[in-house]
Amino acid sequence: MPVIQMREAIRQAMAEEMRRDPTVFLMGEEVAYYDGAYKVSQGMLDEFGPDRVVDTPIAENGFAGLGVGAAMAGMRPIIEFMTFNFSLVAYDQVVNSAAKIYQMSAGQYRVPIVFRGPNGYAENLGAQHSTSVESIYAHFPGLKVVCPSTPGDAKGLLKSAIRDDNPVIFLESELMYAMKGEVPEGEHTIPLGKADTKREGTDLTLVTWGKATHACLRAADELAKEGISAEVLDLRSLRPLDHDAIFGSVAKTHRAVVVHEGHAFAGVGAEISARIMESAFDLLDAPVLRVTQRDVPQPYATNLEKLVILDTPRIAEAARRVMGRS
Amino acid sequence: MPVIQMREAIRQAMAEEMRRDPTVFLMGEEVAYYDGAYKVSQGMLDEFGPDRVVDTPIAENGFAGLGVGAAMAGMRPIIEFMTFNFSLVAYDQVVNSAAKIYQMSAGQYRVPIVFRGPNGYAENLGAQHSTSVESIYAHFPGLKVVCPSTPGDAKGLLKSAIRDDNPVIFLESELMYAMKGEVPEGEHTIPLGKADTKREGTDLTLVTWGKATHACLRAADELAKEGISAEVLDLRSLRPLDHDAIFGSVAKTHRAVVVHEGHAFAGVGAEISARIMESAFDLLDAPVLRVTQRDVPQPYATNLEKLVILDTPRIAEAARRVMGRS
Amino acid sequence: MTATPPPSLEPGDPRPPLGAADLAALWEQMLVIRRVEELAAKAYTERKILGFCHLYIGQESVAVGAAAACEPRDRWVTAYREHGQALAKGVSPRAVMAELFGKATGSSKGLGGSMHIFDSGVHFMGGYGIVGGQVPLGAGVAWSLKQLGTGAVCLTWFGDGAANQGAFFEALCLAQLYKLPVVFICENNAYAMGTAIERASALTDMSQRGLGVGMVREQFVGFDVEVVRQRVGAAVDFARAGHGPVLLEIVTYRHKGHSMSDPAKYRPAGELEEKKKSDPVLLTESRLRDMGMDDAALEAIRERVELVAKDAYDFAETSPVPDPAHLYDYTYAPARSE
Amino acid sequence: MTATPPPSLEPGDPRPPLGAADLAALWEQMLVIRRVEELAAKAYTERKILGFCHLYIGQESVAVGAAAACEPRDRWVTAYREHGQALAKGVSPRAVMAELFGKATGSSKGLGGSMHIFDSGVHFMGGYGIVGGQVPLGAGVAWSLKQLGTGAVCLTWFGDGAANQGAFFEALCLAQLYKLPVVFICENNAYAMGTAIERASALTDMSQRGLGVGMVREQFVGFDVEVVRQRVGAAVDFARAGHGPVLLEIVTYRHKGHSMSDPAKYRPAGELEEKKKSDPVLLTESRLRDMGMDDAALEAIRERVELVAKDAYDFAETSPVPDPAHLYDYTYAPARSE
Ligand SMILES: Cc1ncc(C[n+]2csc(CCOP(=O)(O)OP(=O)(O)O)c2C)c(N)n1
Ligand SMILES: Cc1ncc(C[n+]2csc(CCOP(=O)(O)OP(=O)(O)O)c2C)c(N)n1
Ligand SMILES: [Mg+2]
Ligand SMILES: [Mg+2]
Repeated sequence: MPVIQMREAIRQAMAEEMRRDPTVFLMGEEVAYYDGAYKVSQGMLDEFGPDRVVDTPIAENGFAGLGVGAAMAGMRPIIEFMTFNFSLVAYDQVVNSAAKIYQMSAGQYRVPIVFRGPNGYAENLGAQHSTSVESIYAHFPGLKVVCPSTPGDAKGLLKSAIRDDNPVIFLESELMYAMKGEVPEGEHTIPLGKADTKREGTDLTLVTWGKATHACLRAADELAKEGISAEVLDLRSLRPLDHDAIFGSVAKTHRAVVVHEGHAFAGVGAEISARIMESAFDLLDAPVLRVTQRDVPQPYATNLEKLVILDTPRIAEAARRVMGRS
Repeated sequence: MPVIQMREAIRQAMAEEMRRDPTVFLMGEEVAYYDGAYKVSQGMLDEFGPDRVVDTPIAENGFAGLGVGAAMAGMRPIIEFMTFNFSLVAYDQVVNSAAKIYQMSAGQYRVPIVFRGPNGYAENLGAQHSTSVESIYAHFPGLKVVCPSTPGDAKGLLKSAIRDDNPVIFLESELMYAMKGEVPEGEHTIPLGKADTKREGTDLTLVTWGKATHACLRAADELAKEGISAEVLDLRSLRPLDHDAIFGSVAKTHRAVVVHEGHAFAGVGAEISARIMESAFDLLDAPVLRVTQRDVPQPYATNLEKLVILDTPRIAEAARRVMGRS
Repeated sequence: MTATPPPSLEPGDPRPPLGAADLAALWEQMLVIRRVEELAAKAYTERKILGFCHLYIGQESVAVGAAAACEPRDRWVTAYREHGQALAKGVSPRAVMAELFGKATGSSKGLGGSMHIFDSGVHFMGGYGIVGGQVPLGAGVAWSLKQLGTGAVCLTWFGDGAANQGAFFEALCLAQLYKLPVVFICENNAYAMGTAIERASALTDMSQRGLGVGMVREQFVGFDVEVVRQRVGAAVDFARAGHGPVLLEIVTYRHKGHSMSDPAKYRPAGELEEKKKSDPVLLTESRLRDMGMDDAALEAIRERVELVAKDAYDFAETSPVPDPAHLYDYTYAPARSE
Repeated sequence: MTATPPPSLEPGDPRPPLGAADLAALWEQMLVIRRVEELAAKAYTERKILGFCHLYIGQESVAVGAAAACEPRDRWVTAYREHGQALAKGVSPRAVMAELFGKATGSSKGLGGSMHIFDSGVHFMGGYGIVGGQVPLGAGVAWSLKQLGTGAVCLTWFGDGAANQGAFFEALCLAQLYKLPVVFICENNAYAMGTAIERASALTDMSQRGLGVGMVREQFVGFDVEVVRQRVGAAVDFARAGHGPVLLEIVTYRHKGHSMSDPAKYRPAGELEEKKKSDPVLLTESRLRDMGMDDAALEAIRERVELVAKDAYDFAETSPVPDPAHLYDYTYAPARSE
């Protein structure tokens, strides 16, 4: 299987869907002439032309809403937020338009749209450029929220997202665009709402998604040396959430740590923890713990930033705690 | 003690603080000449004049940001959102400006601002006018989030919020503006971050806030008839969260149900459930359950709306479940 | 689209003038709107209609004149004061009234209510409740209409108050940049809730917002349904010809409060009475008389309208409420093959 | 404020013209900005500065000319390309450079970085990273300046790209309605990232956005620091006099890429070279020569600047990183009495 970068996998998904369906188009800041702020859409303007790979002015609320209207009227937009930090100015269009039109119209208008772009912190970008948005979108019924951790998953999930008739928030990561992985050529779809066990284990489950999956895998390596067998469950979709996969893994391991970037408070991690309690309380041998970013706005200085973000030692430490080993 | 309406209590808090401190002012849509869309600011224009009770155009992102700038430059704005549904267009200013400026400036600029207005559903307003926003704001460090359940609490908490040097999201309810209660005259402040036990009980704790408190009290009445003694813990502040009060109550009752309006998924209820698990797992005799609005956009028709919103029977039912009685 | 678009709309009437029968048909439409809303107001006081209910009474000439200027394939996107637009665009009075009653037979099956009327059959693409939020949607609809080569135009409606919203401005920027076939219609009915336009904006001809983005614009008074048909016609033709968007501000007046719960005390004494002199329904009625229609002919129309409105009311009243079994069916669209 | 404000700014120079010494001081400021940024660019390639770093090189005349038109009590609010504004407003080169290095001695103690420089001592109220998001803040600062009777004006800076943002538009609406003492300065440097202004907006004189809200506006070319001082001076005087806000678009050009990571391949061949002919630093240098300054005098200034820039670099390099013990201290402000 070809090994390609995450950005190429995302591009492949978009380009293939655009070849397959003439109503699919990509719109966002710098996606066309500049080849994408992070080169995700490199070369796409050349292939598809300026009507289908469309540069926008800096008007996120406007072009998010434009995308929703275009979706209602028969096309399938992919709206790129240069980063999801900037989606906050478009929040109303995503939450009040995209998520609700299918319901308000009692099913007369579908909103097949994908909002995609990098989510969360990158490095040394400070407080306004480091927001993780999963919980503020996954909170709302009507939206689907997806967050891949590998190039292969990214391609398969994005193709499904583009074909889905509902608004999908597709969360990427600047720090992962260059990550390489095996990606099937051509048709390759992964259903939304299905988690993937990225590593099997028996002692505890690390429930995670996106970039944090890799920190979990590293932590699992470390834990293995200590004789702790950690399963790493990559949710891939946050809404719909693969409840069965979570339950199944916890039924096996009886212990779980939820690990994610972004803030803990009313985060998706809290949801997972609460759900595990609600449905698997009697199976639990220890409380479910969470490992997340610290509860402060992101500082610029490297030494502080390192303290704030997720890291492998903190994950391992939480794992040890639920194992009663610390 | 005088018994007054919630709207009067809120007005009292604002007017008293405005008399006390000439830098406090109220700004929002229809707050002045119209006396407030829900008559909260009735008469305030007459007393304070148009420079301190200020009508705005429909430009929430603009005037939310204007408020933040005004706060940085030495005044203490109270920004009214006619309802918090409309704060979604101002989300960026609240999350990226208000919440982060103190940190980005390393403490050089404080942002003493209150954003207030009704939150959540009222009746038959449909999907775009029924959003509960607590989780999307409480998620972010830098914001404080307050949600009173009685006129007395509203006055005491709002006065504290206005005096606080941080941005405070103050969540009211259209359906509670006419609710009456005892409200101390003159100076009366309640510290942010302190929960209040609205009813003592020994068998289980209903953790709640805002309007849902009253549904919990009704449920507790019903449960009492069945011999179940429910404690009703009204959090009042969601950020900072009164961890000690939650822990203390659960340490006593060993059982909890978290009850709130708005959606469950990554809601503040999930946070509380996760925290109880994290810090009181061994004290729990049953899993913590959540009772919230159903996971659909709010429908208009009364019969459907009634199925979606929180109600007393569902709370009582969850309480029976954690008591092993159903 | 390489030629520079004309700097302004063609003056005058781009269409052949209306005969008496045509004008009578528009008058009838205006009457239907008025009577349906009057019955809705009655139902509201009886608590058969709940929530917010924003009446269009006084503004009927705008929606009806615009509809007369459009083709059926044209799309409309609008705000929450949309009973008039819905009816003018062809949503049936029954479906509108049943929606207000929250019934399963309503245009949105009772899920939407007064603010969220949708009817895909006549390309009525929704009433929306976040002020200004629908304006980018209209630009987006126009995007697809253009790309799909439909030849259709999107009319995007909003109020004077909405013309202060960032969403509105961004939609103008985008539509002008991409030369989208959209006509933005700002209905300046003098108030946004209790705020008179002069108190909300330094510049009160909202069509001038177009100057800031280089958009062709025009302001005119819209009590006369024929004038509306002409000028909206000119705008729709402009957009359909591929010249790009147009921003119209149509001066009108609402006779009722902002919503059913607003006593409208903020109006200066006498203002309403003064404005009622330009009541569009009366204006067209007297025009019809001038054109030779007699009392009997007018009365026949009135009676027909009465039946239609009454029928809508009865239909709504006797229709079933939505079936709770479908509560979860409208959160996510299933896959098409399912 | 009952009198109608003048419909446009006073033409010409509202201040006495600058003598050679004064102009040399402005030249020196421009040089400081340039040299500090050149050293910052070097530090960036050495990975001593991280994250985003947007250079102002080529635009120095704008910030320096504006500062020369302002009083110390005036407030500035700006975007992320703000090293130049920060230095012009009086933030010390040391504090700026240390902030870029993420050091405890930086203007924001290393918490903010290049995009978030703040210095309350000189009323530099922040660099912000959400395009357009700072514009309402500037209106709000002006609100307080007016209500508190300070007599100060707020300069609110943003780019040509930001002039498509709803936040910008709403701020214009509010400022004009409330007649706030704010001067909005749009620095049109021809690009928003890789997007040339013609590709982002149908109308490319962004000052014309003011027409849509009735705001006094002006566009001018800003390579000449004296012109900037004059026209910003006229605007600041207008706002300070209580006439309300002004929207200026100042045409300029950035010599470097959007940020340190942008090779700026989107520029047409020869454009940069052409524009460098109006390099503001060279322009003023030749004016000084015309005024009679000799090589030695210019060289003396250059050397002083070199020392200042080098000192800032050394200071930044040798300063300590922030103390992690204070990590949680800047999320919430404690009560004043604490
Ligand atoms: C974003 C937002 N802010 C505020 C409101 C509350 N609101 C509903 S209608 C309205 C007035 C709108 O006035 P205008 O745009 O002139 O339309 P009209 O009602 O006159 O038809 C306001 C403030 C809202 N629905 N959405
Ligand atoms: C809301 C938002 N959208 C997008 C970005 C990414 N971005 C950063 S700078 C920039 C270009 C801004 O151009 P302009 O306003 O002309 O300022 P300049 O960089 O030329 O000084 C973009 C798109 C952002 N920071 N914020
Ligand atoms: Mg209006
Ligand atoms: Mg620029």
